[in-house]
Amino acid sequence: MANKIIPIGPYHPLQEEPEFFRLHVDGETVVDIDIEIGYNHRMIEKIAESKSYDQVTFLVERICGICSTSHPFAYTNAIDDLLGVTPPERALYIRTIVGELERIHSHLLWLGLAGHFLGYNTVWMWAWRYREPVLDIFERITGNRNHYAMFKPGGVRRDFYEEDFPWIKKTLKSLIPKFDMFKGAVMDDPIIRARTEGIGVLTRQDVYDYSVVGPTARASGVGIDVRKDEPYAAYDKVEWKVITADGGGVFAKAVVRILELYESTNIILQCLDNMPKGDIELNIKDMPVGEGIGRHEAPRGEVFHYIMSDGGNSPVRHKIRAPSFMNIASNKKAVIGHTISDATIILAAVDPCYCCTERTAVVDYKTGKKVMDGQDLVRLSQEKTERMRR
Amino acid sequence: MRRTEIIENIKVRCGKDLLELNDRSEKRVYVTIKKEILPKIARYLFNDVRARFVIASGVDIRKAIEILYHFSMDEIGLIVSLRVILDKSNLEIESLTSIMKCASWIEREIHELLGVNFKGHPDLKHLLLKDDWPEGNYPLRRDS
Amino acid sequence: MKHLFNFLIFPGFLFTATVGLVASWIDRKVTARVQWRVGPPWYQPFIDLVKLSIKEITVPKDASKPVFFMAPLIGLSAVILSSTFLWLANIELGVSGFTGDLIVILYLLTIPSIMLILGASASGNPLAAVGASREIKLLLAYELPFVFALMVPIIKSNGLLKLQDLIIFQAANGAFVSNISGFLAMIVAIFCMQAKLGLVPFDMAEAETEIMAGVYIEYSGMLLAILKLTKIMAMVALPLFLSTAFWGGFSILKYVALLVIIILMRNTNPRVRIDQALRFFWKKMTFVAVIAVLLAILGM
Amino acid sequence: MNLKLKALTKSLWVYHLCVGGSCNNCDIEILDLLTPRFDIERFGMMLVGSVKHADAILVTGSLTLKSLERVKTVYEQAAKPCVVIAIGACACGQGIFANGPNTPNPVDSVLPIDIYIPGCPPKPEAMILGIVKLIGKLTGKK
Repeated sequence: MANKIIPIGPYHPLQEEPEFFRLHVDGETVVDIDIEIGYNHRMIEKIAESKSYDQVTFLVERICGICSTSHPFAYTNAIDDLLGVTPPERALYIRTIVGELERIHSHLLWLGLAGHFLGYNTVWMWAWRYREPVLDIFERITGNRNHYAMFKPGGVRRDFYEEDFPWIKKTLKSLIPKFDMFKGAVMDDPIIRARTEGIGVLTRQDVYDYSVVGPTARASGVGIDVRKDEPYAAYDKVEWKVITADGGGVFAKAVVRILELYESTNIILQCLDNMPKGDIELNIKDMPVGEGIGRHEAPRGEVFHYIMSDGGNSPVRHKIRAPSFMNIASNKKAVIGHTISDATIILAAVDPCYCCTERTAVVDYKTGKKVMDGQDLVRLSQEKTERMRR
Repeated sequence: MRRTEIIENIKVRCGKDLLELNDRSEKRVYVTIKKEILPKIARYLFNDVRARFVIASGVDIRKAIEILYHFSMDEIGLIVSLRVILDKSNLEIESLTSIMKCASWIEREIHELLGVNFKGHPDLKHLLLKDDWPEGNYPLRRDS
Repeated sequence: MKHLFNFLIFPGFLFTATVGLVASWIDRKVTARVQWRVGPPWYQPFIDLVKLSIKEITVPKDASKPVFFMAPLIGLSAVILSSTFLWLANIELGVSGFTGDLIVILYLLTIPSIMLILGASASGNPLAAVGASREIKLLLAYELPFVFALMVPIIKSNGLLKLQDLIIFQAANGAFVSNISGFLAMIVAIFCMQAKLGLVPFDMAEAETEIMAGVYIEYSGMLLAILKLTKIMAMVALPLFLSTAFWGGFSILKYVALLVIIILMRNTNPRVRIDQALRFFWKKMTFVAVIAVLLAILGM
Repeated sequence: MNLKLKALTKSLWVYHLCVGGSCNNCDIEILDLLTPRFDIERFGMMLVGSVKHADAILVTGSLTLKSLERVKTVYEQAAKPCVVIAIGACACGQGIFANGPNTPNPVDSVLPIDIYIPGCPPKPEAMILGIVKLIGKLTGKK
């Protein structure tokens, strides 16, 4: 290319809020990676200080559009920890159902995007087509496709109606053959296997060093899962198992996510079966002085909320840590040594918020001139699939 | 490593530097220590007990800045939070990046939002705010 | 006067444009159907062009105005010329055409791509420059095997350079596709046609997710309409050219068959990287084309 | 209704402009419009790559300080007649991040917005209804 500098205009047809990876490349292999975040910093923690405890649940819900119930889940856990109370049985079951439903819709969304990065646009269309029934269930039980506003300190905002249960069970059961199809498509397709196995590998030692969480860690055999380690809501009243795979590569992460789809469905079905009667919330009069820590296993990993209150109406300090904060940092280890065309799918394997991988840029190691931008990487990985197929 | 064993070990290692140990509930332990002993305890928790470093959270409590380092022992579901109180006169503390690579981002964020200086941090530049954010203006500070 | 009529109305501009619009509508509808989508209504391509023509033409500040404006127009006229020749060769036997018009049409069909490159680099936008450089590489890649493939009919009809003679020859003793060398040449030509039309496996020059509409990025309004029209009419001219050179004249069935092949290739594989496309054309396609030529010489 | 307006409303090319400060839910809903269930291509609408091709600009997110000037330059590049559609509560009225220090000014203080589609996130059906209303507004009949 002529020595033109390619501007990575922030306005691009498919991207949302931008995080930014800059890969230092020596020829084809990635040598180093700069990770810049903060383009979309909305200072939510500052805004939270000006809102009352109840309003913060709505603010915290809008941190990330894809896992929009994980943050209120962890936040309400933190408040329950601060108060030292546990919400009524029925509220715990409702919380578990909403949490697991969101895991299904988030994993399906990721599956579609991974297909898109590997060059299978039909997988993208199909995955997002089978995500619609899950959003229909959400719309029926909570009133909105995302941002469900179901959670409240000390319980849940809305109750489930018994007559919805048969319909929800039928829709969920209808999804299981579709999951089998995806499992078949991903596990048995030689090209996807060849494209994703053995790249972007995180060893167990890396998992400890970078303290990664969620499917990223479970794919390397480290079975950490907040739902099992510190059972909250109804996770100890329902039997399910933590999915782990060894290998640690992109393929293992895909396998973990797909098997978790089945696990989530079976949790929801069990919760629907033995959902107790009773009221769905405690009314909380005042907030004592003190601090509370709440955690939830979001689709991408452990979400951590810390609240400090001085008895007033709004939190003195509200620390939020999304799982991607740790997982994105671990890309430094996962990407180095691989070719650029694999870079996109490795960065996407951590399932960061959708746009991170779009914003990757490749800087030529010697001249430091920008050589390719995020979209080239997407195409490079699509071509590699093409080469593999031939 | 049982829960009581860990707490005993922490007490022994801190010795006189242990200001207060609040055994709040079965799953939560808050340990207030002096800042000099922090690296030693952090190394013990991270390397020997294989605890996972969750996050550090800085709070501006009017007269001082309080930093909490949260460690989680997943097998037993216990979270130990090391609390360090830095008075506003000298906001200096040892950086834990040498012990735990994952601490570097959060230390950059606390430095940027609260103005705490982490000695020994490889590159303490802006993480979230714009590079041309006015110097000395720390959004999460309460005194300004 | 008659020639003017031929150029502008019947076999030339209007007729080819309408056939092209229908073809591009079929293409979009089939692609949507493959993805379980409904796809656009039948008049969509036509309305797109009308809408584009009423939009304002924005010209970038540091673009070289004359080249920026002229490029689409020349590209369009080249396509009109070539499609008129092709239609006339098929319809009025014995009247039109001159010896060597096969070569002239080959030239005319490369002009739109060259004009696209000129227009893109004239627009001064670095992304368009990236698109233009990719288009140049692609052009170099597929010209070589395309020319080899076209040598086959000439050899087989021992030296006929006139389109009409080719058609008469094929009518007399069977289309070239029927034997091996002609068939191989046809396959090579189809791949080159896919690249010349810039359809998905080889559309890196205008790749939407990559360089944001690449070569077309600075064009808008009427100029963009002309560029889109050129591409649509090429979708008619190229299959026409292939069916006359290899398949013995034009027929609705042959045209639809070629169209289906193009659409299928477009929907089943991802984009190809530029250096990979080069390797594909220079190594594989040229190799196949050379074999076809050798077989043709041996009279197979 | 003359042909020009009919053509504009029958083939509205859409360009997605995220001005930072968005939780990418509206953006996912915009992509949902392309998927099989809500397919907007049957109305002739297409997501285009360059702002010069666009007839309608979909604005999402509450404007962050950093992207203020860039939004203006992008809008000036769009070929007129061009319509601006604000999608989601953040774009309409800064939504939940209203009094955040990093998102001071609302989007309509920078861009002339024609249609506000409220909702957080607005349902795909709401977006399609918004565009139907937009076409009604353009062609004059309410």
